[in-house]
Amino acid sequence: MTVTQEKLLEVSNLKQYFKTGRHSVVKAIDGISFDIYKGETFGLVGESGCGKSTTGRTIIRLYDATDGNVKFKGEDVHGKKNSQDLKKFNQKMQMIFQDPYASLNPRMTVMDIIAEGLDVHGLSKSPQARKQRVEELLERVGLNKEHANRYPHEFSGGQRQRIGIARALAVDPEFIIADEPISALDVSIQAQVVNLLKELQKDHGLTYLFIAHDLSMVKYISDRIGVMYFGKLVELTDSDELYKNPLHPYTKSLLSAIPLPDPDYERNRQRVEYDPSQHDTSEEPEFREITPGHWVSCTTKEFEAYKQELNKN
Amino acid sequence: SGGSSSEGDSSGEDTGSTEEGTDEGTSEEGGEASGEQVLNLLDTSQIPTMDSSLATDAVAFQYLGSTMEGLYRLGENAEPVPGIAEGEPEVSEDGLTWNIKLREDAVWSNGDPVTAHDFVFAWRRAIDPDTGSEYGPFMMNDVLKNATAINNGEKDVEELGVEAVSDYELKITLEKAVPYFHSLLTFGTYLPLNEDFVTEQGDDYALTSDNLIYNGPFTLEDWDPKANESWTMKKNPDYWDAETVQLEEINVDVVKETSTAVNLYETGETDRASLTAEFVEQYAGTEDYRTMPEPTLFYLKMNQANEYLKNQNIRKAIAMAINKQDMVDVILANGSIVANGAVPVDFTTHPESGEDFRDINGDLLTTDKEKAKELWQKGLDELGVDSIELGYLGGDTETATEMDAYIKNQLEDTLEGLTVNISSVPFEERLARDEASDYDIQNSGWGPDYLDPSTWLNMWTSDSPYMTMNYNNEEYDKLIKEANNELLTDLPARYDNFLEAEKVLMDDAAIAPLYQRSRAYLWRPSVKGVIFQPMGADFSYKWAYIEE
Amino acid sequence: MDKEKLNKDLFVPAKPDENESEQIQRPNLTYWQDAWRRLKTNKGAIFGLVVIVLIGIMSIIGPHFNEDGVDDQDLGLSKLPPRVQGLESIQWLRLDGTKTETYEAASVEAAKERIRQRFTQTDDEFITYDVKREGDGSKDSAKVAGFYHVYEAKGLQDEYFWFGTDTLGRDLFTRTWYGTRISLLIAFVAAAIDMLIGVAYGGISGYFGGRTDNVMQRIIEILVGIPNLVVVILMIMILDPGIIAIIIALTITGWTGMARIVRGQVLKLKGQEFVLASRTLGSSHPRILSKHLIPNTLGMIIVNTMFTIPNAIFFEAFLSFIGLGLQPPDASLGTLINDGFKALQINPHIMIFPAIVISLIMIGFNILADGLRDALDPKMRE
Amino acid sequence: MDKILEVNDLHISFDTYGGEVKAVRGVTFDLKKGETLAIVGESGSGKSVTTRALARLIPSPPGRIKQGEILFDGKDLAKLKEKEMQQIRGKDISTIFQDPMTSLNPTMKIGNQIMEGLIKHQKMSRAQAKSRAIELLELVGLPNPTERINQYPHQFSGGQRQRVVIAIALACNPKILIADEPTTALDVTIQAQILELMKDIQKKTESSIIFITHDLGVVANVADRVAVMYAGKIVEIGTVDEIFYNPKHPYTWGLLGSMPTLDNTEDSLIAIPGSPPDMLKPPKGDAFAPRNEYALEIDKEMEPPMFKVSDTHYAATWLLHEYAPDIEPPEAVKRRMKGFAKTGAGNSKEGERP
Amino acid sequence: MVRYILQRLGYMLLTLFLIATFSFFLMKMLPGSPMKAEQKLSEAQLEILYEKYNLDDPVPVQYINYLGNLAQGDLGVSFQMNNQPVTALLASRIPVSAHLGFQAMILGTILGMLLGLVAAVRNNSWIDYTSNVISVIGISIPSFIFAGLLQYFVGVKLGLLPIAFWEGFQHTIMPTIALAIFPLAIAARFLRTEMIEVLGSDYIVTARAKGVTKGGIMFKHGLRNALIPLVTVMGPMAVSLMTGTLVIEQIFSIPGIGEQFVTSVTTNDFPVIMGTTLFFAFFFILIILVIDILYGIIDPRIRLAGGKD
Ligand SMILES: Nc1ncnc2c1ncn2[C@@H]1O[C@H](COP(=O)(O)OP(=O)(O)OP(=O)(O)O)[C@@H](O)[C@H]1O
Ligand SMILES: Nc1ncnc2c1ncn2[C@@H]1O[C@H](COP(=O)(O)OP(=O)(O)OP(=O)(O)O)[C@@H](O)[C@H]1O
Ligand SMILES: [Mg+2]
Ligand SMILES: [Mg+2]
Repeated sequence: MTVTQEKLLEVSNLKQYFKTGRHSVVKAIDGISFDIYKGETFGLVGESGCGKSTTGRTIIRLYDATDGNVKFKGEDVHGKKNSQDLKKFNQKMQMIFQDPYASLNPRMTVMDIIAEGLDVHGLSKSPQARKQRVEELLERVGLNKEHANRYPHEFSGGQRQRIGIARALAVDPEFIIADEPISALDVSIQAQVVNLLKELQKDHGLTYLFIAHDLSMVKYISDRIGVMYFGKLVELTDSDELYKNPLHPYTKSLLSAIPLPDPDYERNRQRVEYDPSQHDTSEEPEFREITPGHWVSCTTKEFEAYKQELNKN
Repeated sequence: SGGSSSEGDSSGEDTGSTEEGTDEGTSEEGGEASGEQVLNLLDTSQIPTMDSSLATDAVAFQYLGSTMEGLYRLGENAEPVPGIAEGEPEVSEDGLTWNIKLREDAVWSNGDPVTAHDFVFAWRRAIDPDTGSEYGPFMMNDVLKNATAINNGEKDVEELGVEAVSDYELKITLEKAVPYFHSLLTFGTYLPLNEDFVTEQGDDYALTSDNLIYNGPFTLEDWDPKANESWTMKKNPDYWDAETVQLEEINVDVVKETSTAVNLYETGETDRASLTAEFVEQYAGTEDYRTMPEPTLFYLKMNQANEYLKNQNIRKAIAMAINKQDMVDVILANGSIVANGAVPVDFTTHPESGEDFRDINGDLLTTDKEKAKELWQKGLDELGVDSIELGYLGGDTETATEMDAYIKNQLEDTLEGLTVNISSVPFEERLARDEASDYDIQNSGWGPDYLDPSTWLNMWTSDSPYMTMNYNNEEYDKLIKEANNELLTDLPARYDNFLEAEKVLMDDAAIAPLYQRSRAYLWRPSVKGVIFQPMGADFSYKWAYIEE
Repeated sequence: MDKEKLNKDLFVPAKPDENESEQIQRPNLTYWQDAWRRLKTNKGAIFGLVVIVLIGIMSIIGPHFNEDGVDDQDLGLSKLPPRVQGLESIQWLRLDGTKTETYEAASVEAAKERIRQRFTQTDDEFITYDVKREGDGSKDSAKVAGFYHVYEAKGLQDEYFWFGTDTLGRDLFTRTWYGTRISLLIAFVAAAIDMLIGVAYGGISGYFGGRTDNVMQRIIEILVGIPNLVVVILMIMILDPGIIAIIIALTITGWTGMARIVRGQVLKLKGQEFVLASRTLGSSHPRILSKHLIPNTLGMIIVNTMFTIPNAIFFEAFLSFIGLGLQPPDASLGTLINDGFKALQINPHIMIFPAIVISLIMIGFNILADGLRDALDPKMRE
Repeated sequence: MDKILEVNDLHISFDTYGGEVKAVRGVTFDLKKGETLAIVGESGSGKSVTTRALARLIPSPPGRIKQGEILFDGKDLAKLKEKEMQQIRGKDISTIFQDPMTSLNPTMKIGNQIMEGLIKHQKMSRAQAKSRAIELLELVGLPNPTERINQYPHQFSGGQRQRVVIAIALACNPKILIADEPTTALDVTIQAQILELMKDIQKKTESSIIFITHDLGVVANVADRVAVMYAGKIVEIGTVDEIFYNPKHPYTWGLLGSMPTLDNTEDSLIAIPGSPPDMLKPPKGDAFAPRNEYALEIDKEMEPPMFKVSDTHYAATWLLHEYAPDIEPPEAVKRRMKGFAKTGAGNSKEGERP
Repeated sequence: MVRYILQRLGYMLLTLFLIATFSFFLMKMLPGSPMKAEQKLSEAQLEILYEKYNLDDPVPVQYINYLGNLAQGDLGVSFQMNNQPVTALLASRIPVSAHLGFQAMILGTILGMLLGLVAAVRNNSWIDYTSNVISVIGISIPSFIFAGLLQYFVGVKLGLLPIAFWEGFQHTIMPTIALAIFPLAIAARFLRTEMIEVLGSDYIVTARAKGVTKGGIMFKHGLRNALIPLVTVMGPMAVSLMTGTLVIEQIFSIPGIGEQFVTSVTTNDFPVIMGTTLFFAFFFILIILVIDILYGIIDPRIRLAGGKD
């Protein structure tokens, strides 16, 4: 994996609030900042509903950000207005959706689904070229060209997710947001998809934002991981570091809850419960770097405590 | 409708009277009334108004006629018989001044006597432009002195040619010696109104039966047109001629659908149902079936602004090409008769010979397909064309679509090279097109407003407001003008002028007469003495009774 | 199981099979071609289609089955009952060219008299009687059915009017099929308007939502609020009555129901992930609407069209009734039914045949629609 | 332990336009009192259908139990009348369904949904049922139960909904609780809470649980015994240790291999290639053969019978036949089998199931 | 909620105002005049009448006057029924139509729903097919034919029910049945389709797993969830049924608003046309609002105050 220090995506102080009633607002993401470097896989974990998908969707402009900004290759994503620029941007950044079935139009053939990006951007010169390109993509994701004439419901979950991946790849993106691409899949199939993603990254130098709540998978695929809790980023570091030295209590709780396929381990597992009230409430927590590359949301007091904790190990 | 008396078919026990006609009852005047004297009737529409100044249509005049009494009322054979008037009017020699004595025993249902002032008030009200009456000016302009000027706002209503010489004597001054004024006096617009009552009611006058008083054979009850579609007439005990009236009660319901009416008749809930052609087949052979001829004519108007219709031969060919006999027998099937002139049968008679207008002039424009073809060819040659396309503005009767389809077919079949394009449009649109002379051929009809040939013939003069078909014949105009002016006092000569005018009209084939309408009814055979009237109200129940 | 019987040679690693069994070769079809293929395999839908096509064909060739034209009148042949060669002997079908009437009266003779009155007024040469109940003299105790052999009475032994004739003596068989032609045309026009205007309007309203939606919905309310009748009469001033006027009248408000339904569906669908996916690909709004949203509302669209069609057919009849519709002697199923209704009790044949045809059309359309809905849904494959 | 449920040679088919879908093709297992049996297997392998059949909840048509018996309390559930079955459902056999998002009635207050069963089976009054419902919600760890029973499902998060579903299933203290992937939709923290809860309740009420999942981590956590299903059949069944530390069926190997571990290194995961067979036309021989890299020629010809590995451990693969070549499980699986020695289960190749 | 309704009512006023405006100007373009004896009157006489009824003012002036009167709740007086106030006319005619329409709606909906339910539960059985045939016939045969047949057979032949008029409950039975056929057909068809889908959903299985009986499944769990599409189509239908139907009112001689309205249009009775139009529009918009509120009641997921759409 070639991780350069070139920043591909810079997210700073991003906020996304949803109005749910006249006076009620859901702060789905509430001021998060992180960078993604070219060629890496950035994992985003957290419990259900903490704002992971919203983050992904806001980055790709499915939502207009309430505040903050997103820079892709130095350009502000949300500032763009004209449709030509937008199209170009849409070509470079792509998304793979959480639920592979829901993300495929049930009334389109796989051929048309995958070729949609080609059609939109006028990337294929002729129907033959289009067909050829689709078949190539199908093979690339491990399906075969006979599948092009079928409909989404005729595929297994893993195959569906491959179609979703092929669709994203069709426009030759540089950056892919994978929003829980495997949660809806069977274990044996999860492996297929994860292997495929890794392979593609190797071959095409892709950059991923990989969203999931299954930590073992995230750990396996990511270079760095951000942990979200209630719309905020609480910890961010290398994936190995995160597992070795989790600092934020929520991260610890999350790690302790991962079930492992080992009955012995499971019999003896101790789960750590996270209690948000355990935090020092004397001041607003800030995102601080404990050791190089290891960031945690904490107050000054906690900051010191975390530092000590790290030093102990 | 409760309390119906008639039960089931009374076949068998009834006398097998052969001639079932309109005036059957009156021929045995004062016949035996037996059984409950309740009549259950249907009408096809709500009474739009019971204000005699505002009334415009047959339904309103029907119930005004039954509940109110004017100076005269139409009796048997459409002869005016005295109502509030006591005897015949005294007419001055020049025919311009009419003096009428009123009976002193007539009262309103609130007890007030009916006086000459009531007539003066009513007639002034009808012609007053502030009343907004439509029939007031229509019936009075050029008839009553100063009526036109008053209606135009040029003179005061007090100047109208009517005054109460005393409570029971009325003096009427006419603009012209209108020979049919006597029959006009039977018309609803000329009914009296009780000034005190009308003023007291103000805007509410005649909105419901509670806001009305009566001086006629019956009183009206439970009438509220905005809420109900039924009402009742009760015998008026205060009516001056209450002795003659035998019916105790007449219940009326509005039923527009013929099949519903027939069903109600079948179950005995009504004593009368009017029939459309579809039902005639079923009932024609029964003793309940009766037809009532009306003096209503239907004809084709041919617009001479059209270059083809300007040609007399073409018009004549069209008028002769339609098999009218088949049309009345099969399509209408209700007793309607073929019309071959511009004035209906049994409408007016010659003042001297007493002969019917129609009998004197005979058939003027009859079906003759061979002749029609010949004339058509001649017309085409004169025009130098071999085919003609004409628009046809459809009629508005219930059988209109069938009728129009038939006429189109007949014309196209008989007259080679003719194409007829029907456009059937809603009534209002048809009127608009008529007024704008925006048609080639139009199927149209006319009912009389008074008993005089002029009601049929005035409208075809070139300066008539009804002349929308651009017909212009000086001779015709002259004949009619004479009849309406210098000949007003020489009635036989005047009548001859009308006869002559009709001949001119028919010879020009200005219009193509089609048929004279009849209506088909189911009448309970036990109901007798109902008089059919050719104008204004359709029926008079004053002399009706039930004989079980 | 007896292990001795097992062939030891088979216990070797299997050679990998190259052509996996799951790969079923399938022709290269677009969605629409595929839908058509699926439709063809649906027996019900094909039956519906056949019914409609047959009726469609009959509407073209039916009027030419005999020499009688649409407007060939002969008042001498007025209101003849239906008569079909070969079916005359089947009593209950009542296609034997007789008119029938049953009367109850005090005695059989009185009932017969009543029947005579009804048909001929005088003689009973062409009437046959079927005494259902002998009377005992009391009211309505006897019941007699009379059959009047109209064709014989009129000397038309060799004539056969399959559906009978109307008042003007026109052949109803010819007119029914001719009317079918016009009603089918109106049905298709109504469906087309629904599809074009209703779907587009509803789609746009639902898709853009917010203020656009609010305004567009209010416009619909206004359109529905203004009385149709006023608008329709106004149109006669501008246009001459006829098919064009009917189509315009249908166009004015016919589509609002569809628009509301499509809007509802689109509101539901537009947040679905496949729509978001298309947006992330940079698809334009028209593309998302036409490729994603509308195809997924087709089921509802079809169901709704099923209600639009009869409504349109009878709306036309209503227009004709008030004078804006077809001009005589043209006819549609709606006007034929309207006319026939007036004579329902006396000459039921005038209404019955058009009513049967319209019901057949509707049944055909309904089964076809159900089939179409299935066919358009790829999940229903197989 | 007493057997509370015995399933013998169960066959279930669906009649579809395309033909007969043989969803379950001869499943045999038993369930003992107080134990947890986990059923694992790929999507579409027939886990849900099998368990739904136990409560006779197969939609019919198109589904039908073709063959086999389900013995519960001396009664064959497969042959019971619908009315009698209604008495057993919810009371003796409760089910938690796969998808919490859709298995609650969206237009009914959740309180009523819980109370329904109580009123029917426990003959409680509404008031009693209500207080019991509140109690149950408390039990499944839902805060503010008194208020929340008056809310509708959409006002609950996925995890909360799943807890409600569990509360409904537990309402009548069922003898058998069937939990069909109750935690798949949840994140790990909530999943862990729910698993603990279920274990607690089981301890208290001595009920038996059939737990369906394809997450082997969860299986390791909850199960006493494990059945592995593939293409409508049980291909391996045994105690949890036997399955994890001494798996015999190549499909089980595949499953175990595809799970990443936290200490995983760079090498890619072992995915099972291909996809499961079409149940419309199940292949001749071993259904898993086309995806099995260890397949033998005989797999293409003949279905393997159940071979006995130990008294509690059976597997249906020809690899266990004496003629079969010795084949080692893949490395990743072996790594997991490290703990095997501790359990001391025998590694026997002989002995078909009697 | 209250706020939302107020907001909607605000829109409603705006919409009504627009409808009044458009209708007014369109109506003024209708051919002919409201004078009944128009054909017989001369131009000069017509002008006098126009002046009397303020019909000679420029249309915008008439419009302003109309709005002024409208704001005071004065709808003017009828031309056709001389001087009868339109408000009183509507007040006495509408309840009749509404009563009939309501009864038909209830009858049609309930029977239709039963039919649809049974058909859904016995999917693909003879009951299902029968239900489908009834639906198709119900939508393809116009109600006046049923009315005619009912009147003839039930009223005349069997003498069971009164043939016409509006004089008590008995009189309402036949028109109600005739009118109910169409909503019945629609309700049956929509409910069947939706119910089949609902019965296949997971929460129905959950309910069965609890041991809920068949009836409980259908009525307590199934019905409510299948109601949304039904409400969507039945709402506007309720409006058209309850605002009077020309043919049924005509056949059964019922003094309702439907027939009155057609008469008013064909006779250019402007005040009645306007009054009826406004009432109809008001009712329609109101029903749409009610439907939207009902959505929220039937399905708690559909929030009323939805900010965005
Ligand atoms: N369009 C929206 N309107 C209102 N609230 C929303 C909207 N989208 C998301 N939310 C809310 O924002 C929060 C974050 O949602 P999001 O989908 O980002 O969570 P997530 O972390 O992706 O969870 P999961 O793991 O379940 O996918 C949730 O509370 C959700 O209810
Ligand atoms: N109603 C049905 N009609 C036709 N086939 C069905 C039906 N229900 C289930 N099946 C088939 O039965 C088979 C087994 O399905 P089942 O739901 O038991 O799988 P599962 O093991 O529970 O999978 P998952 O892990 O996805 O829940 C599948 O092939 C499925 O297609
Ligand atoms: Mg998400
Ligand atoms: Mg399952």
